[in-house]
Amino acid sequence: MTTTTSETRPAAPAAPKTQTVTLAKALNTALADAMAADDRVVVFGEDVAELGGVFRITDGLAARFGSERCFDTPLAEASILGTAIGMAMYGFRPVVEMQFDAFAYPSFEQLVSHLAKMRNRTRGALPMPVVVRIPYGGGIGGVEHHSDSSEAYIAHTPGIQVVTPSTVEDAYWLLRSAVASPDPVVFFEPKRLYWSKAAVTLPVTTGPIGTAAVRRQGRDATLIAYGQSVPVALEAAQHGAELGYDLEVVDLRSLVPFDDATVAASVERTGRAIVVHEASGFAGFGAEVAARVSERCFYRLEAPVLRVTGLDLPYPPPKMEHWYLPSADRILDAVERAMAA
Amino acid sequence: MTTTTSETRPAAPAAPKTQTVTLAKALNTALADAMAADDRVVVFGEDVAELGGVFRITDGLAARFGSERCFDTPLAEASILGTAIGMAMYGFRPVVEMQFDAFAYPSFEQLVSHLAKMRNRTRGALPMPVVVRIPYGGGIGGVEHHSDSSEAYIAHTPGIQVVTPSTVEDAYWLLRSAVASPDPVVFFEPKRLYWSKAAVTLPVTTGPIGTAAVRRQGRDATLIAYGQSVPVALEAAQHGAELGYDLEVVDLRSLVPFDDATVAASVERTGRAIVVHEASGFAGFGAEVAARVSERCFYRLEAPVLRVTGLDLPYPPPKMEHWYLPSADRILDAVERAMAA
Amino acid sequence: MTLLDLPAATGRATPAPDSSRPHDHEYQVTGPGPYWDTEPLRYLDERGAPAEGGLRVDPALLEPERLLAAYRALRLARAFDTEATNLVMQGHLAVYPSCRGQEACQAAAALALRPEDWLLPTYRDTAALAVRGIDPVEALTLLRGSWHCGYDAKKWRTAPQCTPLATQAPHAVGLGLGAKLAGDPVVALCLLGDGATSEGDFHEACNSAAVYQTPTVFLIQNNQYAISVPLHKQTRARALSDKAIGYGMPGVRVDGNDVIAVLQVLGEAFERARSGGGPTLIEAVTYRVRPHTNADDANRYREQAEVEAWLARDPLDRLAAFLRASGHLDDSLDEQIGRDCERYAESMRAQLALEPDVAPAEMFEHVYAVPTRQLAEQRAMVEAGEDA
Amino acid sequence: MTLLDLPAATGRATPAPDSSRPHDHEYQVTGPGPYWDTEPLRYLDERGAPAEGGLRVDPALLEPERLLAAYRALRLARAFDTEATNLVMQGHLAVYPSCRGQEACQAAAALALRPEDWLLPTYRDTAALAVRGIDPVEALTLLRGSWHCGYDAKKWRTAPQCTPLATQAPHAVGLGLGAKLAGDPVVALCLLGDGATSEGDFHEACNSAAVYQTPTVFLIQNNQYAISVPLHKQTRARALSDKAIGYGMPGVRVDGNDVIAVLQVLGEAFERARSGGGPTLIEAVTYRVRPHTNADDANRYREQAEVEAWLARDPLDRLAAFLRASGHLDDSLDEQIGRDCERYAESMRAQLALEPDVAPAEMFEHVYAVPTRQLAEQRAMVEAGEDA
Ligand SMILES: Cc1ncc(C[n+]2csc(CCOP(=O)(O)OP(=O)(O)O)c2C)c(N)n1
Ligand SMILES: Cc1ncc(C[n+]2csc(CCOP(=O)(O)OP(=O)(O)O)c2C)c(N)n1
Ligand SMILES: [Mg+2]
Ligand SMILES: [Mg+2]
Repeated sequence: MTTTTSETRPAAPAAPKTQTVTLAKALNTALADAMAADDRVVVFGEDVAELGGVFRITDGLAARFGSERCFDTPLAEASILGTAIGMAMYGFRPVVEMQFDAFAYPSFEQLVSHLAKMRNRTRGALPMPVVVRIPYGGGIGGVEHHSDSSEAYIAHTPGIQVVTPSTVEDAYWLLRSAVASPDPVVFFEPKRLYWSKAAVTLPVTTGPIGTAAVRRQGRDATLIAYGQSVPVALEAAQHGAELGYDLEVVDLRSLVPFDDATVAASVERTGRAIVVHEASGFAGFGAEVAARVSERCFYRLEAPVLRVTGLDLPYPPPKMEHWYLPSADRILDAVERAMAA
Repeated sequence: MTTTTSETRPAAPAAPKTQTVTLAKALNTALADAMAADDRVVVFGEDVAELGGVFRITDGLAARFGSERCFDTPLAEASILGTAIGMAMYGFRPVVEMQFDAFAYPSFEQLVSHLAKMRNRTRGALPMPVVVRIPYGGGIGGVEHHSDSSEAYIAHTPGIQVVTPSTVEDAYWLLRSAVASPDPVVFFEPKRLYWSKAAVTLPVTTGPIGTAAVRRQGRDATLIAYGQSVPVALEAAQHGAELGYDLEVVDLRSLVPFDDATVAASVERTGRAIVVHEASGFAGFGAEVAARVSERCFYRLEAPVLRVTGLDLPYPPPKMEHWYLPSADRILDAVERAMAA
Repeated sequence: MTLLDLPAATGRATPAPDSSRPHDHEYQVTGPGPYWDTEPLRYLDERGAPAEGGLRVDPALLEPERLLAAYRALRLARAFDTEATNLVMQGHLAVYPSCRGQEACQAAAALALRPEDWLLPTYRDTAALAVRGIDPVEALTLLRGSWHCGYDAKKWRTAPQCTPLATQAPHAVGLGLGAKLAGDPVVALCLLGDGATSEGDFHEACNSAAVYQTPTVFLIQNNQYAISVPLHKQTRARALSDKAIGYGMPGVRVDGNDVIAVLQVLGEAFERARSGGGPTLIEAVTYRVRPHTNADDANRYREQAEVEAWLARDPLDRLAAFLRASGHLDDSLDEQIGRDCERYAESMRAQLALEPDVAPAEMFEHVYAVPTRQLAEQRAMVEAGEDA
Repeated sequence: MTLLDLPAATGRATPAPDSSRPHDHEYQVTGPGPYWDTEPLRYLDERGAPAEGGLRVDPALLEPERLLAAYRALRLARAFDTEATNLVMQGHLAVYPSCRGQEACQAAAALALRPEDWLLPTYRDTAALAVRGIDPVEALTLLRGSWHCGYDAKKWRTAPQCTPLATQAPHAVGLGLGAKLAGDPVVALCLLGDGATSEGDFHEACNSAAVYQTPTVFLIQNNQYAISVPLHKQTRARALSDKAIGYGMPGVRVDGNDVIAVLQVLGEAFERARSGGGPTLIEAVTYRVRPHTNADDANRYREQAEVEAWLARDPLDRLAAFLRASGHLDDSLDEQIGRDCERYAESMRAQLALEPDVAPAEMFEHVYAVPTRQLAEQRAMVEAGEDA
């Protein structure tokens, strides 16, 4: 097998042409480009080959790269991830798909006890360049177990990187970066945004894993969000402007490593912070963000850091999810409270 | 089958006699008393019957209550928890043991997708009075996977109660309360404290699930801890007194439900808070505590809420764990920083 | 250290083994082979005539009343499935995984149960719920998206339909163990798909059920696909029922489109379970005629010809042919059943076309027996937002 | 709805079934039965003589050099295990799970491997690491508590010893699949205990290996116990090797105290794997002579008489008897090997009695390829504390 990419950065972009592409297509292109660039990259999971994945993110990969590079697996998530770990031990760079967020839970032990720890326990002898792609989040009318957000479980596990794009550009580049990373990445795909579009030139380069992005500048308060909560935060910021609030929006993009510099700099500017995510709030990832910001920006904060998140209950059925999800309205309520503080 | 306990409270204590008992013995007695009080209570898990558990917490139960009430299972944690769920559906009140914290991970999907949600999805028709006992934490010289602290994963899962005692008395009463609870409880046992002792009169009653306890009063800062970090916090408070710091120590005892009232009241008194736990800090349970306290006590806090926790790396081997664990020294460093703020 | 170095040879050569002696133990226990090597048990042949050398069946099963009840159940399942398929296309359900082609399994599963037995269905088994007697609106609540489970799970002794594959299997062990410890003659029937047999939970449950000897019956509806993944990518076993061997429990492979055969093997398994004989693994060989759900495009992974071949083995046609040949069914009765089905479907249509009532309170009410303070606050917040 | 009501019977009665016709398909494939029904394959009998009707063995295996190499490996494994047991009692190891009685499996596993093959050991397989040639101090690093894995896992093509049961099994599938896709003639050998076969990961891995036809060999050391739980509480299968049937792969049951037989079946499995024949499941029937670890009290759950019976089948004694009878071993060679073993143990003792060097830096260095800023800060904090 030959290697055409370096360990830490994907191959440089080539042959650009601007097109309107969906986030799903950007992910699909990223996988294809990564497979073309490095023949150690293999893609497998449930229904990824013949069907192209239930969301079609792997569409065409088996046809183009053959059934040894992209294949369907038996229905067994622990073994999907465990097989990826073994292939990485052998020198491959596996990208596996978990069909829905809740269906990654059977692989939890493999993730926590092996994927996260293998480099460490072998003193670097067996690195784990594995990407675990997980469509997550709600708002798509999915029944039970199809709308979970499990990033907090993963982000608490040292040794894993956790990434989630909110834009078409980041979808492409973060996935390329994840595949090129020498360390495991859990790549959370905001499934409600799969069909969001942008005019982009692929391949496109954005920031490296570990950096947040300021999506909108503002002076009154910082909305800190990630994944499919970013467009909701931007919507809130837009409505907020009509109400006279000048809101900044930070897209974390990378939960691990965490970009303290960008986040703290923003809150130091605005003096107020509101964290937004879909997962239940209690012991959710927003708690870490709120705790960090409260500690680092203690002397600058003019109001407590607030959290606008999913409720502390099992993800509700489709007809009720609008009550559960953080909405622009709920964000603006929090903004009002923060501004009144 | 007959029922001799109410749904929500264990049977009233009877026939007291004071003895020096270990925390392990208190747990063992609690199980025996719960089984005697309610014949729907069954205890099962790996090595719990013949051996009495690797920590002997279930010692003597099979002999006393028979092999239908206490039995060894095949080595299969998902199925242990899944079987408990099925038995609860049938009307039993199972208490299962996971041998070590990391070996509960295979049951994660059963816990998140069923145990936590069954009452909710069936609108109360199938409640889950199940107790999952998990010895957790380090400092016992255990090799890889024998010293994990996974409370953050569980506490983020709505529908579960999370409890962890630090005293012999609470070990007894919280376990009785957990078995009597109509809802599932993950009962984290501080394994380093199994052999800690107190002179107690069993049965003993302490606070209900959902209440924290102030273990030491002080005016300068509040140390918020749970499980085996409580004695470390108390040790720090004692050394702190020599250095002139008057430290309060709150034992959370119940992570879910969370006792905001006791915690906030303490920090309102002291104006400073330091959260202590063994699990990795990043997105750990301390983040939730810090975020809540920072929000609720915003105007009273004189220093940022600090966290003294395990490091953000896989639990190290025995010869290195002293560097990883929060120590009285590291707590006092944080106290100094908080006092200087 | 020289310990692992080869020492100089000492002594004489070992006598050559007697290579003419055959292995006493043939240890390739089962060679890999195509799945369809083993003919499943059947009572009816593919055209509905009694199969040659077919399964011996309990005479009671062949009483006209029982046969017609089975036929009505098949028709009900078909009517239910057809209407639900219409409803999802009209947007009245969030999603619908059709059981078309699998009605013999759906009907037999429900008919084999006594009221006190437990059923553990999957998302694909809504028709079995209907045959069990559950109101179709309640049965379709999950797929309609108004709550996770619409029926009283305790009253119906029917678990909520399970989506995380194979996770209901250990529950069926626990229910069986509960019944056994309580001394109740109750059986837990766990429905599973072929794909689900690859999951760890399936294995752990079967193994535990066998060790505990619980009254649990595992019925695998092998409909040949797990979404797009055909059986030969799921297992190399000669038959899914062979997996029973590794658990030391009886394993049965039955024609899943022959309702009489399915009823017979289920009946034996239930009887064994009730009389202390422990669990049974049944593989019912059938076919998912429609795509995985309404959202699936089966043309991506299978040929229409394959579907056609299975349509020719339709479970309803087979039983109808048998009933007509034996004189239990004539046009007039068939039409009457058809009218009953039409009324049933109309009622489904009328009720499910309405937008269901939902209120935020429901989300909060059953998270815990007593809501936490934090949940009470969140409920107040959401309800205040609603009022605003 | 009257759909499920019984209709009035129409037409004539169904002809009574022909109850004299036997079932064509006997569907209790395997009845539950006691585990020890099936005699494992063996070459040597329990006293070390060639077993009557025993396993046919590759003549090359019976060359004196090979036999003596196996004997030396057995002695090494025993010496290693004995010394490690001493060391843990003296407090120089954190814990030690002894493989006493299982040395034939330990030795054969290591000897069957080529340098390019992968080994996936458990906590109990430290002696196999030593036989593979790994320095005993490196091999014992996990159990000494100074790091999680002391040897270079990539160089030795040996995974870190695995503690979470059966979780290494899917890795062995991935390694095998990697070798297969790369076109390398490499085999992955996965060691497992009897208890681990109950875990979901074992099932998923075996099933996947069979579907992918990976060059993976699963060697179950059935030492009769999982800590205190005896095999009959672990499974109702007639034999653990029967589980292979459900995966459509070859399954073999071998006498795990007969190193020649274990080498033979491993050799065949490796050969099959290398030549594209896919995975094999081997059950080696043996016995854990000591408690689970030094911390365990085996008197709580088993009788000393049972241990004695197995001591009489000691794998070293059996091979020694065979070698002596065939003239390959005499007192002088045996003593020489004993002296080598003594030197090996002395060296272990000398090195492991020393307190190992540890520094906090090591904890931080390999969490990620490049440490995060947060980790760098934590490292600085810990190192500052050390300097203070
Ligand atoms: C643990 C888990 N993984 C993945 C899925 C996604 N999924 C839903 S149905 C399905 C296929 C199931 O196939 P099978 O068990 O044969 O049942 P069928 O749908 O054919 O009835 C998959 C992969 C799931 N529901 N649960
Ligand atoms: C997933 C998991 N559950 C529980 C344990 C605790 N545990 C360690 S060894 C052991 C028994 C294992 O028995 P077996 O597989 O037969 O191997 P043996 O120890 O006999 O070699 C148990 C239960 C574990 N290590 N991993
Ligand atoms: Mg199927
Ligand atoms: Mg064992």
